[in-house]
Amino acid sequence: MSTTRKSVSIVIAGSGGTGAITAGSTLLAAAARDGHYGLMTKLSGAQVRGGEAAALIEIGRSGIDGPIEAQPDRFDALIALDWENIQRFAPEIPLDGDSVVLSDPKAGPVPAVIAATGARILEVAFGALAGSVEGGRINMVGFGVAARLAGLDETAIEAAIRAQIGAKGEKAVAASLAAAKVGAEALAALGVSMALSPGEKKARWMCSGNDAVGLGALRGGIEFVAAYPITPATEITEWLAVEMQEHGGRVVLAEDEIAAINMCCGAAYAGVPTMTITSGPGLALKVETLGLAIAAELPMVVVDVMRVGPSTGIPTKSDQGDLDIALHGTPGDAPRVVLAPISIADCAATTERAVHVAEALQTPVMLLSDQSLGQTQTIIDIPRTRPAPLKRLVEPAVTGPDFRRYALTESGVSPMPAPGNPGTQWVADGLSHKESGHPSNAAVDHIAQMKKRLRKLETFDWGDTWGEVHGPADATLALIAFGSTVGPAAEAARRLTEAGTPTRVVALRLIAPLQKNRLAEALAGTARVVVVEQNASGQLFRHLLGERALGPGAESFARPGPAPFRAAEIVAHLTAETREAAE
Amino acid sequence: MSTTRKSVSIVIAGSGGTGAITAGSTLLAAAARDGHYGLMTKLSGAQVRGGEAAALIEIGRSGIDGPIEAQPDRFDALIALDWENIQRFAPEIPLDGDSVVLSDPKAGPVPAVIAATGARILEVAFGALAGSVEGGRINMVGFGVAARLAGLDETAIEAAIRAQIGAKGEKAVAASLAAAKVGAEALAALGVSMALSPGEKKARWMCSGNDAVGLGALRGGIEFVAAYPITPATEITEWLAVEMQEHGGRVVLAEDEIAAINMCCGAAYAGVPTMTITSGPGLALKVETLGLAIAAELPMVVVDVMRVGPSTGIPTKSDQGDLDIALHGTPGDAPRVVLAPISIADCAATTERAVHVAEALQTPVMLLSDQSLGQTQTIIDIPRTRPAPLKRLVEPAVTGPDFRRYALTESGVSPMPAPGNPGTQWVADGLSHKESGHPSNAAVDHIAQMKKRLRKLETFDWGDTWGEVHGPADATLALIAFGSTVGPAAEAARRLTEAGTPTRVVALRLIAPLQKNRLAEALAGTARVVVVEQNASGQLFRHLLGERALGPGAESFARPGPAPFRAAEIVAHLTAETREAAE
Amino acid sequence: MTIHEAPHVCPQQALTLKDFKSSVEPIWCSGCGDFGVLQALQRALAELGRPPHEVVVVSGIGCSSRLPAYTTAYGFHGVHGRALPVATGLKLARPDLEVITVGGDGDGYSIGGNHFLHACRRNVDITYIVMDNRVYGMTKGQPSPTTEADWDSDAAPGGTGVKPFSPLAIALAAGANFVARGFALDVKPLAAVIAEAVRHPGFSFVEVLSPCITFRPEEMEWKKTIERNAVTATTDRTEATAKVLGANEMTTGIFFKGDRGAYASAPTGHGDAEKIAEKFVVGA
Amino acid sequence: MTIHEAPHVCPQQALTLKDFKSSVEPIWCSGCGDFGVLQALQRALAELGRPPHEVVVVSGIGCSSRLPAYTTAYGFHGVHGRALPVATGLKLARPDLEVITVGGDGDGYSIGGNHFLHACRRNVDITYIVMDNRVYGMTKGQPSPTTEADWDSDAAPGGTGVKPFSPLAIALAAGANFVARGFALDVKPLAAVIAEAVRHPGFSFVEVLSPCITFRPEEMEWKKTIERNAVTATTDRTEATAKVLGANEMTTGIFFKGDRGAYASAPTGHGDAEKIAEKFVVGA
Ligand SMILES: Cc1ncc(C[n+]2csc(CCOP(=O)(O)OP(=O)(O)O)c2C)c(N)n1
Ligand SMILES: Cc1ncc(C[n+]2csc(CCOP(=O)(O)OP(=O)(O)O)c2C)c(N)n1
Ligand code: SF4
Ligand code: SF4
Ligand SMILES: [Mg+2]
Ligand SMILES: [Mg+2]
Repeated sequence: MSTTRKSVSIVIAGSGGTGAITAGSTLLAAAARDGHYGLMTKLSGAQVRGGEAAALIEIGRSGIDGPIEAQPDRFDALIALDWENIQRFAPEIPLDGDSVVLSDPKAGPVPAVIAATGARILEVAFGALAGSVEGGRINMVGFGVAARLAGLDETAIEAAIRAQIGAKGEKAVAASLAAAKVGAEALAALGVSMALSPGEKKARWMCSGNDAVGLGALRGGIEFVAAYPITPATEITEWLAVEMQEHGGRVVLAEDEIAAINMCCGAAYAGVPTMTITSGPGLALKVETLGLAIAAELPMVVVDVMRVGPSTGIPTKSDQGDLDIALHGTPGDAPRVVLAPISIADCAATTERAVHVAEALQTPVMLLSDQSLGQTQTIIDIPRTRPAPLKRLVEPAVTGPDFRRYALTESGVSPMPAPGNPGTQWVADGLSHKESGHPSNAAVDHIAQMKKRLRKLETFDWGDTWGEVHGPADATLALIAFGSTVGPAAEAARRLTEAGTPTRVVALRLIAPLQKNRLAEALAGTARVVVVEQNASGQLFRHLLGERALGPGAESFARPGPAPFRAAEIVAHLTAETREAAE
Repeated sequence: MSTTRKSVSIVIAGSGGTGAITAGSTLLAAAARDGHYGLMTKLSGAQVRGGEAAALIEIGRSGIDGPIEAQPDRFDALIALDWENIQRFAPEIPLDGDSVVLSDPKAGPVPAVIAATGARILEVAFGALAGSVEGGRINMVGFGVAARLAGLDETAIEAAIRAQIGAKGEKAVAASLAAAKVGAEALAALGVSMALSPGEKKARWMCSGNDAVGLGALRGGIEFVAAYPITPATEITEWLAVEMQEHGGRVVLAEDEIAAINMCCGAAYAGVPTMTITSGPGLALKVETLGLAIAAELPMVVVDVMRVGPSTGIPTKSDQGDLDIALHGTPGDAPRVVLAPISIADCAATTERAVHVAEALQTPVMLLSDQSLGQTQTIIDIPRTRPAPLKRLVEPAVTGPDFRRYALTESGVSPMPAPGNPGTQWVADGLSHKESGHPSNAAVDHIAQMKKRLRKLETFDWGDTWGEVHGPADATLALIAFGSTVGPAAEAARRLTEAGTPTRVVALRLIAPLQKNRLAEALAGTARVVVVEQNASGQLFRHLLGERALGPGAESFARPGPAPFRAAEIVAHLTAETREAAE
Repeated sequence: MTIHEAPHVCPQQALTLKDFKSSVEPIWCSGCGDFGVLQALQRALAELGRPPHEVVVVSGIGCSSRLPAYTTAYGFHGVHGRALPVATGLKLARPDLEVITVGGDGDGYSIGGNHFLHACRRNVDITYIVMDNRVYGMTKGQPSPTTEADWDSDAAPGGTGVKPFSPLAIALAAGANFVARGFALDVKPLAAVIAEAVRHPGFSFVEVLSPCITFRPEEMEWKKTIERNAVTATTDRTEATAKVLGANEMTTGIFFKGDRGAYASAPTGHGDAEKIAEKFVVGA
Repeated sequence: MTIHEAPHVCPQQALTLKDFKSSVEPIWCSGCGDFGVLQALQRALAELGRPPHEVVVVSGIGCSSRLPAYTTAYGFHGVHGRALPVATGLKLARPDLEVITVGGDGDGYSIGGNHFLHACRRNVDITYIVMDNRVYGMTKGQPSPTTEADWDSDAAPGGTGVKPFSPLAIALAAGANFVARGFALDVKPLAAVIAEAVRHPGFSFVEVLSPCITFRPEEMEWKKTIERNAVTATTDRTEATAKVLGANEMTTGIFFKGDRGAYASAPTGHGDAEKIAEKFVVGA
């Protein structure tokens, strides 16, 4: 237990008010400053506030495999600041005989569910140690234990404490530093270490996917946001509301989700790049107007941070069950763009791209994120490439009475001058219409406009938006995944490849319109294709089948939330001898 | 032009206020009384009221092929009461060299678009003839012309006039009889006849699909209806509101579609069979709550009478583009029942079945009708079989603290006692829940309840609900269709069979959960399978592919509204030599 | 057991608050005003004397909307903002039940505003209790339609700049038949108002000031600023509106008791559907 | 041409009604009150002097909502009931434009009721004209929230039994800054009210009694029962409410002119997103 390692996974847990999450964030911040990657998932109890909480953290891997994009299979250490309600979290904190549990005997006996894992139990007198420091809090003692366990350096620790706690004043910083120090010393006295091999110190990003979506929106040029709060998407709205204070632009808190998307319709018509932000139940309320935006050709980005459904479901947990409604949730045929970021890092660029595409194609673009991408805190490389900007076509070919807003162009994109321009007055309409925009019941007009809207999406040069392929050229197994499932699938592929089955991950970013050729290329040469996704019915799998994008032997591995996907689960599924016949 | 025929197709058209539709309805009523089947489609202009109108009618076929279930390929006769705006309707009134046009030279020259069809133009002085009768109206002259052209008998004509106009008093009846008589005489003088071979006089139904859905609802036991008006579904709500006056039960006009389905949730919870009624845009607004009803296991029937989308589209025209949203339009995985009547006659039984299934499985049932089924008036055989009633499971296994509303039974159906019963208080919840109904974030509870809800649908004995097969046992070609497309597909199959390609129609009624085995049986032996549907993207085709219910060579023939499917179009598509490769 | 009739079980003895207390532990933050509303409701129900199984408590989504599971009555925890239509359907389908609707200011006045308007107008015999904490608690602190224009939050830094509206004034304008304001921590008087609201025919609306200790801790000051029962009920809508608009917004008490008849219950019983089917028959 | 700035073209000569008349032929039944409203709006716009390309007319779905295409202004014919949020987004994104919202009683008070409430509260500088015919015309005659309780129709045989509400009272309660009632067939006075509504800052609401000749032919009698301009505007909300509740529901005129400041327009211009991106950077 004392060799250096490429990563270490640590849980810090405690009851309401203990500050386990703050301790976790500080650990992540310290790891970043010490040159490591990292990933932190927050768990909290059913109570709105003040309930028990746990920070699930993995740090390390710098200079080895790149950023950490999936929860670990197991945790090396559990730092239990106390034991209140820990059993609720137990299924999400896999421990084993190689794990250590650090707890305060004063907090009571180790719960059976934890003891049963076989983890080694070590005692740390969190309470007494915190009491030994002026203003000391047990969470910072826990932080000190964790930081020393991971072998993080002093400067990084101090910098992280200053970054996290500095706003509370020098006294609080001093107390935290002191508490961390007694924690570190107590750990040292126990003689355990899981010290990381040295990290590569360089500038990285520390953010969540929700933050990154916000940044992508601003980079893309979003100026008007209308939204109604909903977990786990609210943070994007809040991030934008705060940042737009300085940056310019506006966030309107709408009375409901329907109002929000209709406000976006108004802003889009007015000539302004616009976005609305929601999660499943809110998306359901938007689909009527989404159809209007498609029919009237109004650009906007509709962000859906997926959570466990159906209905209210489990608002704080991740799932990928909104793909169906994102693809098909409007009455009538309304072909659309559905983009999903393939990692937290990709959230910024894909959102930026979504804004460009919406503007260029004058159509709503669905951006499918999920709770796991959105709310996980991560340390990642700074994304260096950004999508090339695209603009709305506003210059009309003719003005005056012959101006036709919905002219049947070859590209399917017609000029969309904004109000204020003389001679191009037009009426946006959800009724079937002629090129002029005037309502028409005639089959010939209806079908011409339907085809035009499809043509826009089909003839657009999607470049490399479609997705990414990772893994060996000689792969025999291909895993197709999207969103937060890409991370664990990629980790599983790495392991399978190491274990002798060269495995590739095809990360789909442009889910619709599906780029079948690119997908076919990506699958070329593989003998087995498995679609991995976090929902009950295999929604991506069905979509790909429906588009005839999969061979007859393709398999589905679909499993709903709330439990996160871990690489081990995917590997186990793929290597199980008694797999049920693909069906 | 004077031999008797198995059917005759006649259009009666006129400008606002002329009464073309009344004339058409009277013709249909007379045909019914003379022993014929019939079908009448109404066309009207863009104006809300008072615009031009046309009644497109086919009558006959009694004792030959059974009821008429598709619009004819062409019309034998156009009775133009005047020419106002007829060009708007022209694409929907195919005429050819064998057609006759009966018009009044006083109404102006025959429009070019009509003349160009090559139809034979005959003159009838509608105005003068109407003027020759005290209180005579030209529409009834037109009716007289049409009735004589079809060779309907005097008694039937008189009975029809009495049935349609009787309420207006004996004077109006007398005037109509006289007007019809002068019309008939004028026709006789022209020496044309398209007299039908004698019909088999017996009791039949004359109704629309919307009426039949209303009847099915009452037969099924619906007691509470909440709806918000929307074309082309409003008539069901209005029919029920009127009939429930005597029958008992209540229709509530909700403030919007969301309120309507939530009212149904309340009624369902209260123990009462309930229904909501809408069309595409309204369905879009209901999908959030549909997810709640699925998650909380609340029985209800959700009727969607499809119209042309996306968005407001063409409200008065038919399309089958809501299948996607009906199947997939909720966030999260929410397995559901989607039923579609396969003919106007089937609307009653399938609606009744929908109520039973909803109650038995404690789940919403989507009933997908369409404008064509809903608003077409028809004369059909009286349906003789009705589905066996099924009831809600209300008797709890245990009462008191151990009562579990969502007990994990083998069938997936758990007892649902209504409020008022002591000892079984439970809370309906859209949050993921335990067997008790209490919220739970645990994966084990969430997944157990997901599986239970799926199990209900999968283990239920669907009997023959899945669909019907028509056509020869040795068919080499199978057409799969649903809703109003079944009629024209069946007619096309008859013709193809006659022409030497034995063709079968597989009419899918239970679209989800798909009964793959039954479908496979139905397709057995055929070499070619084509899915025919009235939407742009082949939604049924994609659904069947997604469920792996089709072989690799299956083809899609999808074409959106607003133009109705005609058998000739389907035959042409199937026999075209240069079909594009199936894709 | 049939699904339609409520077998009215005569309580052997008077009901108490405890008869309405369930074993489910509230997820509310300790100190949340909603505890007071829950107690007041339980007290009122006990006083009203209908046994728990004849009562249905309906809600939407929000901290406050978690209430139904905390009573022993039948309950419905629906989707966000739609409690009133659920309650409407329930009551119209089963007029024999006592239907209480509860929720928050976000649930009832933001997303649910239309149903609030129309429930007032329709005047079905249900009672609606809103736990107004002037914030979306469940989603961690965004401004609602009753939040002060200058209340600072991440979602609206510096405040929305939008004046809150008065739900009481809106209820009066839309036709509610009983309009009152209560305070969550005044449990007994609140219980009395709720009981009276339930007894009053038609749509009864009780707005309850219920502090959110977590996101609006300053609301704990309401204890001091409340003007207790400083109003007397009138039967005149115009007068009541003037009182609402004129009074301090911390004034509790019953503002209005109207005399509109409740929305009529449906004709019951089934006719013979086959008689109706005969209307389709021609040519017989 | 950029998409943001409205090149304000100074009209060479005064605008007239004709400048706002499009070549699209209305689908309205001849005799429909909405023709009068269209004319009054065109007149008002001419009087206001903004050229058609600086005006946007927004609507939902219904007979009345067909209006935008009948003017030469920019227009938005959205989905049913959502005109006000569209107008809100439009105006907030482009404060330089004149935004007029129109629709029917079904669109605005039934399905759109929540947006009506919140538009009044939010007080964005737009004008809302409702053509109230007390019926859903487009769907062929069902009762709306302003329909008399006893009006018979297939959808509600014998009437809904529900008292109509007063949209003016609701607008006042919810915070509208200008509240008036007009009559469709009094074109000139209506035009004057509309022009004043547009000039008034914040959310201005003009309820127009507009007969549906087809489904409510009896409404043609309104010509006789209208009480023309029988009210004087007040700046006091309570007084205005009393006037609305007290007055004959056929009284036209301006009831209320408030002094709330309109919802503020957004900070314009773009900061540098890369400055914000730097906040993500650690370990540098
Ligand atoms: C359709 C939908 N939109 C948004 C949400 C997210 N959401 C849950 S509760 C809530 C607001 C709750 O506020 P309030 O009703 O005042 O209740 P409180 O928590 O303050 O008691 C919101 C916006 C949701 N669950 N569903
Ligand atoms: C979501 C949705 N629900 C219902 C409809 C059907 N619909 C169209 S217009 C209308 C009512 C129109 O009434 P009103 O707004 O008063 O306008 P009017 O026709 O009377 O001018 C309805 C219910 C629709 N188009 N969309
Ligand atoms: S967040 Fe506020 S409203 Fe919600 S439980 Fe806590 S104190 Fe109550
Ligand atoms: S139906 Fe009524 S509201 Fe509609 S256009 Fe005709 S008269 Fe006007
Ligand atoms: Mg609240
Ligand atoms: Mg109307």
